[in-house]
Amino acid sequence: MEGWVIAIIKVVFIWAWVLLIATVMTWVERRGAAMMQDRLGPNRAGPFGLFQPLADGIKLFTKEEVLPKKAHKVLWSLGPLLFALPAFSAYAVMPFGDKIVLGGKEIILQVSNVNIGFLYILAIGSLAVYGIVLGGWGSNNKFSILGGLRSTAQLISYEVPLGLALLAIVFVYGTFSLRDIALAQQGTFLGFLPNWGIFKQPLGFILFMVAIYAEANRVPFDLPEAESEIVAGYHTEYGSMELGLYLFGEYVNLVTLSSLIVVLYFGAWHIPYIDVSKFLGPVSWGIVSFLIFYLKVSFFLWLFVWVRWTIPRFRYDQVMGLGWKALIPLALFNLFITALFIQLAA
Amino acid sequence: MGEDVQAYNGGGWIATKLEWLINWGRKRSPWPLPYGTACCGIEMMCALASGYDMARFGAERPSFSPRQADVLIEAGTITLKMVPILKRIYEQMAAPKWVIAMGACACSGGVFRTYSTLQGIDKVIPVDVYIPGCPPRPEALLQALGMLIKKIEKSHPILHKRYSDFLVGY
Amino acid sequence: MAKPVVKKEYTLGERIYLLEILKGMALTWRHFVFNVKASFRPEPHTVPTCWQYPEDRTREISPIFRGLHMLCLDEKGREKCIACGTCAKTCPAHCITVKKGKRKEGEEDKYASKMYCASFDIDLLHCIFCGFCQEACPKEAIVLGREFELAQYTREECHLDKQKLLANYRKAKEEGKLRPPRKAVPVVKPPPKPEAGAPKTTEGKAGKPAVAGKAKKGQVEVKKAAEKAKGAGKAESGD
Amino acid sequence: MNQDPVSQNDQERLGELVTINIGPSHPAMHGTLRVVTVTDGETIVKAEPEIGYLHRGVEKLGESLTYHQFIPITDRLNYCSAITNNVSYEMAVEKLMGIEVPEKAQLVRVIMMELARIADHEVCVGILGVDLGAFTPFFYLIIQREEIYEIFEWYNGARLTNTFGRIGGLDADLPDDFEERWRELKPNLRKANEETEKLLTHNRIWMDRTIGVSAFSPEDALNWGFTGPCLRACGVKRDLRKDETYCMYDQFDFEVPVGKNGDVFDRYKVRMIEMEESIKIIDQAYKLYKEMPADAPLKARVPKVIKPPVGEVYSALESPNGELGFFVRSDGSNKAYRIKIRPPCYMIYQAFNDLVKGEMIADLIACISSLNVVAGELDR
Amino acid sequence: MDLRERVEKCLGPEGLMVAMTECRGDLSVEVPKTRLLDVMHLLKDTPDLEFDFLSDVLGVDNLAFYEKQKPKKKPEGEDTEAKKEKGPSPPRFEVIYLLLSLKRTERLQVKIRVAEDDMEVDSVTSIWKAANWPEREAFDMFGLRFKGHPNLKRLLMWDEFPAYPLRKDYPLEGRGEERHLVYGE
Repeated sequence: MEGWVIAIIKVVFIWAWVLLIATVMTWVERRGAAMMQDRLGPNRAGPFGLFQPLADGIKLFTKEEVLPKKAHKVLWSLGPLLFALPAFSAYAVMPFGDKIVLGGKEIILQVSNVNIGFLYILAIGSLAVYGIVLGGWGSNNKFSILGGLRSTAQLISYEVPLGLALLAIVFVYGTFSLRDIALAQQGTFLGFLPNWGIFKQPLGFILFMVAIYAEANRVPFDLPEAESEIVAGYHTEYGSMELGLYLFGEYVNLVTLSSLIVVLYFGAWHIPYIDVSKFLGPVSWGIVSFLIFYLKVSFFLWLFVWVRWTIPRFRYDQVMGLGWKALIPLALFNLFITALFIQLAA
Repeated sequence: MGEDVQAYNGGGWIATKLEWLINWGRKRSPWPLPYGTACCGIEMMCALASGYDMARFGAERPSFSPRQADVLIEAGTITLKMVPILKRIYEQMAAPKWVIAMGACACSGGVFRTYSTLQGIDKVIPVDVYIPGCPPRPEALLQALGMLIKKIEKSHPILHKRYSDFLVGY
Repeated sequence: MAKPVVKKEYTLGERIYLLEILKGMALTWRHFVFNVKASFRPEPHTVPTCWQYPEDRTREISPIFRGLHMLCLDEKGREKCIACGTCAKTCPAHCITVKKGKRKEGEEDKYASKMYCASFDIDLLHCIFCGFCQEACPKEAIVLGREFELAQYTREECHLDKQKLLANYRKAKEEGKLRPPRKAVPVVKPPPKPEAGAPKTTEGKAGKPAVAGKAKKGQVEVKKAAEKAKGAGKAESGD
Repeated sequence: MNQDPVSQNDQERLGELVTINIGPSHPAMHGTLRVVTVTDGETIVKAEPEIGYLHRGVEKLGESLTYHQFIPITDRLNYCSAITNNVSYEMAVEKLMGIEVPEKAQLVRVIMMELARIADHEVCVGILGVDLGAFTPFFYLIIQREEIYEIFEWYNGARLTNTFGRIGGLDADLPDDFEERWRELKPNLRKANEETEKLLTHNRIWMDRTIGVSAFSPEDALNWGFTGPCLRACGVKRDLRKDETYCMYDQFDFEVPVGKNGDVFDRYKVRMIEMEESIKIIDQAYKLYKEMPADAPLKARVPKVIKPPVGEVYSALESPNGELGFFVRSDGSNKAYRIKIRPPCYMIYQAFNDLVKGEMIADLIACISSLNVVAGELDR
Repeated sequence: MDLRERVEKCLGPEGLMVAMTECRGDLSVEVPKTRLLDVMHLLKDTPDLEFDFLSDVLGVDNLAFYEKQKPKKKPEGEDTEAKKEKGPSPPRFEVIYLLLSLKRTERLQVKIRVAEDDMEVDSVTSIWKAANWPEREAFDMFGLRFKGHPNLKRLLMWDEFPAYPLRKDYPLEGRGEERHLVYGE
C-alpha cells in the first residue's frame, strides 16, 4: 500500500515537473531565439512574458476544432495522442536524482527501476513516429503525408545509429538499467577523467547527439515540419488543442531526450571529483542531486534551442545519406573499438 | 447579438472570470497568418522581424497553415484571380478569427482601379481593422494589432454567438 | 536542364560539419549575451535593435514623412485652400474630392482667398501617400503630416472630411509636428537656349515641341512643386 | 515554361506520380507565386509555375495616368527596391523627351539606387536563409535594411514606396545628415554581411543545400533571357552598369562578380559580393557628389505638363534582379500610349521548370528564393 | 558602319524590310509578318549583327493611335503605313521584338504589323526560349495567336477570362468579369 502511494506521488510529481519544464522550455525557446536574433520575444504575458505558453494553451484550448472533411477521423485524433503520450511514458524509467531517505525509508528518485530500462526507452521512443505518421496520413493533405513519410524514413534511419551508440554504452557499463549506469558514473578513471559516459564514449556521444536531434525533429533535422517547404508538415491540418499536443509533445520529447543524454553521458547527478553526498544529509542530498540533474538537463535543452537558431536544415536525401553513410558505419566502428577495448582491458 | 450581451450582463462570476481568462489567452497569443502578397508584405516582414518584433505580443509563430492561425494579416493587393484562394483561406481558419486589412490595396484596391484588382477585401471577407497607407509603417501594423487586442478584450467568447459554437456546453 | 556541376572541394573543416556549426554558435551566443545584457537596461528601449513600439517611441519619424493629410491654416488662422482642384487632378489614386465655395462678405477672417473649399474629402483607404497633392498645391494648403497611426475599425472612420483635416492641422501644430517647408530644387539655368531647346526641336518629330518653361498662369502644375516655397508667383515669373 | 507534357516514360509510371500544388499561400512562395509540381516521391518531374496572382493591370493603368502620375505606380513593381524602378521609368521618359539630367542628380540617383540594391539583396539573401531553415541571418540583415529605409525616409518621406525623383531630375536633394548616417551604416552593413557569411557560407549543411542545386549553363541562361545576378552566377559577365552605362556608372570603379555553376550558391555569393561593390560605388558617388557645388542643378528644365513627342523608346537599367526595361510609346499626349515593363524576374522565372527538374522539393524552395522572384514586377 | 546601314544591308536585299524608323537612337525596323522567322534567323546569325539575345516581346494595339494621328501630320512611321493600308482598316496590332546583341551591346526593335482579321504570328520560341512567356502574355492581353508556341494559354488572367484587357477598346476598370465569383456565395 505504502509503495503504491509513493509510486503515485512520484508519478504525479515527475509528470507535473516535466510538464513545467516543457512549458518553460517553450518560453525559453521563444525568448532565446529572439535574443539571438536581436529582438525581444514575447514579453507581454506576465513578467518577462513567462505566461506566454499559458496564453497559447488557453487560446488553443478554446479554439474551434476543425475536422477536415476527408480526414480519417480515428487516425486524425489518434495522431497527437500517440505523439504526446510516449514522450511522457519514457520518463517512467528515467532516474532523475539519487535517493531520499524519509523516515527510514529509502525512496529512489525514479518512477520504476526497471532492469531493462534501455529497451523500454528504445521501444517507447520509436512509438512517437506513429503519432506523426498517423497524423500525417489521417489529415488527407499532401503536405501532411509528405511530412509523415519524411519523419518515418528519418526516425527509422536514425534509430539504428542511436541503438548502436546505446549498445556501446551497454558494453561499457555492462547493464541495461539506467539507474545502474547513472550510479556507475561516479568517481574517476585513468586517474583524472571523470567516470562519465562522454569520456568513455566520445564518438558515441557525438553520434548519439546527432541521432537524438533527428529523433526529436529539431533543426537541422526538422524535415517533417519544414516550415518553408511543406507548410507545417504533419500538423498542417491540425488546429486547436491537437496542435497544442503536437507542439507540446515536442518539448516533452526534448526533456526526455536531454535527460537521457545526462544519464548516459553526463554523469547523471554526479559532479566530477567531488562526492557531494558526503557533505549533505540524506534528504538534502536527494534534493541537491535532483537539482544537479536538471541543471545538466537544462543545458542540453538550451543546446537544442541554440543549435536550432544557428544552422539551416538538411535536405531529405542528405539526411538519409548522413544517417546511412556516415552515422551507421561510425556507430559500428565505435562499437567495434569499444568491444576491443573492453576485451583488452579484461 | 444584443440579446447575447443582455444575457452576458446577467452572467455570473464564473462566466465573467472564465471569459476574462479566455480573452486573456486569446489576446496574448494572436498567431498571425501573414498573407503578404505585395509591398505591404515587406513592411509586415519588418514588423515581424527585429526592428519592431511583433513576437512581443505573442504573435510569434507565423502560421502559414490557416488552421493554426488566429489573425489573418492581409497585406497587399488581392486580384480577382486570387479571390477564391483568399476566401478559402479565410474559411479554413478556425473559429475565433480576425482579419487585418493592411494597406490601401487590401482595404480598397488603392490606386489600382483596374480590371483585375479586387476593390477591397471586405467585399469578400469581413475585416476587423483597416490600416490605410501604402504601405503603412510597421508601427501602424502594431497599432492595428493593439486595436485588435482591445477588440478581443471586449468580446464575450462564452455567450457571444460568433465564438460560442464550440463552448456550447458551458 | 541542370548542367553537371563542378563540385567544389570541401576543406576538412567544412567536411566534418561541426567546426563551422560551432563557429556559428559562437556568433549567435555573442548576440544572445549582448541582447540579454541589453534587455536589462531601463525600459522601454532596451535591445538597441528593437523598438518596443507602443511604449517606445524613440525611433524618430522623419519630419517630412508622408503620413496623415492636413489642411493648413495661414498665420491668421485662415484657410489657405483655394479649391483649385489641382491636388485632385494630380492624385494618381483619385482619392481627393474638392468642392468650391465662394467667400461671402464678412468671412475674410476665415478664408484666405476669394475661393475656398466648401468640402474637401480624402478617401484614406485609396490614398497611396505619394505626396503629389502637396507638391502640386500652389498654396501649400494640403500637406502630408507625420501622423502614421491610421488604423481604424471601420471604413467610415478612414474617410477624411474637411473638419478632420483641419483638426489634424491643429493637432500637429500643437505638438509641433508641422512639416518643414520644402526646399526648392535647383533647376538647370535657362539662358543657354540651344542646350535646353536643341534636342527637342531637332529630334522631336511632329509632336508639339515640348516647350520648356513659359507655363501659362494657373495651368495645372504637375511638376516642380518645389518652387512654391513662399512666392508662387515669383517662381513662375522666374521661369 | 517548357510545356512538353510528362514524357512517355513518366506516363507509364503516372500512377506513382503525385501532383502537389505549392502556393500561392505558402511560406516560401512570397505570397503570390504558385507552382504546380508533379513529383515522384520527393523528386520533381515537372514544375509548372503559374503566375498572375498579382496582376494588377499596371500597364493598362499607365495608359490612363499621366506620365507624372505613373511614377508612384512604378514603386509598386519591385517593391524591394522601388527606387530602381522609378529611375528606370524616368530614364525612359527622359530618353523619349531628350532630356539631359544634371550630373548631380545622376549621382544622387546612383547613391539611392545602390542603397536600394543593397536592400533588395539583403531581403533576397535573408529570405533564402529562412527558406532553407536558417532564420537568424535574416534578422541580422533586416536590421541593416531598416537603417537603409531610414535614409530613404529622411530623403523624401517614405520607407518603401519612395516615389523617388521626377522626370528630368529629382524632387529633393540628399538630406544634410546623409553623410553621417552613411558613415554609421557602412560598417554595420559590412558586419551584417560578414555575420551572414559566417553563419552560412562555409557551413556544410548550407553548402550541401545550395551547391549544385538548380545549376544552369550560360548558353541556356542567355537563351532564356536571364539577366542580373542569376546570369552572372552562370559565369556570364554582363552588367548593364558596365556594358550600357548610364547615370555616370562608367566613372566608378567596381567589380562585376561572376559565378561558375549558376547554382543557388553562386547566386547567393554573387549577391553578397554585389552588396560589397555597391557600398564601394556609394562611397565613390558620394565623393563626387561632395565635389559638386552646393547649388548645382538637380533637375533639368522640364515643361510643366509632360508631353513627349510621338515616338517609342526602350530604356533599361540594371536593377537588383537584372535588366529592368521600360518600353514607352507616346502619341504626343500627356498620357503614355503604351507602357511595357520588362521585369527581370519574369524572364528568369519562365525557365523554372528547366531549373528545378530532377531536383527535390526542398531544392525547389531554395531555387525560387534564390531567383528573387518579386511578384509585383513579375505580374505587374 | 552604323547599325542602320548594317541592318539595311542585311535585310534589304531580300526584301525583308518594310520600313525603318529611329527615335532617340532606338532603331526599329518593320518587317513583313509572314517572313518573321527568316528575319530573326538572319539577324541572329549575320556576323556583324548577332542579335543573339531577346529582351522582350510586346504587343501594341494601335486602335486609338490611328484615330488620334489622322488629322495631324504624319511622322515617318505613319507615312509608309498610310501608303500601304489606305483602303481597308489598317493593321490594328503591332508586335515588337526587342533584340540585343550582347557582343556589341546594340539594341534593335523588330516590328511586325498584325491585322485584326489575321491574328496569327509565327512564334519565335524556337529561336529564343525567352519568348515563351512574353508571347503568352501578348496572347493573353491582345489575343495575338502565336503559331508554334509550345503552350499558348492565358498567363496573367485566369483561363476563362472572356476579354483581352490591354486592347484599347477594353475599359480600364473592366467589364465586371467574374464578379459573381467575388460577391456571390
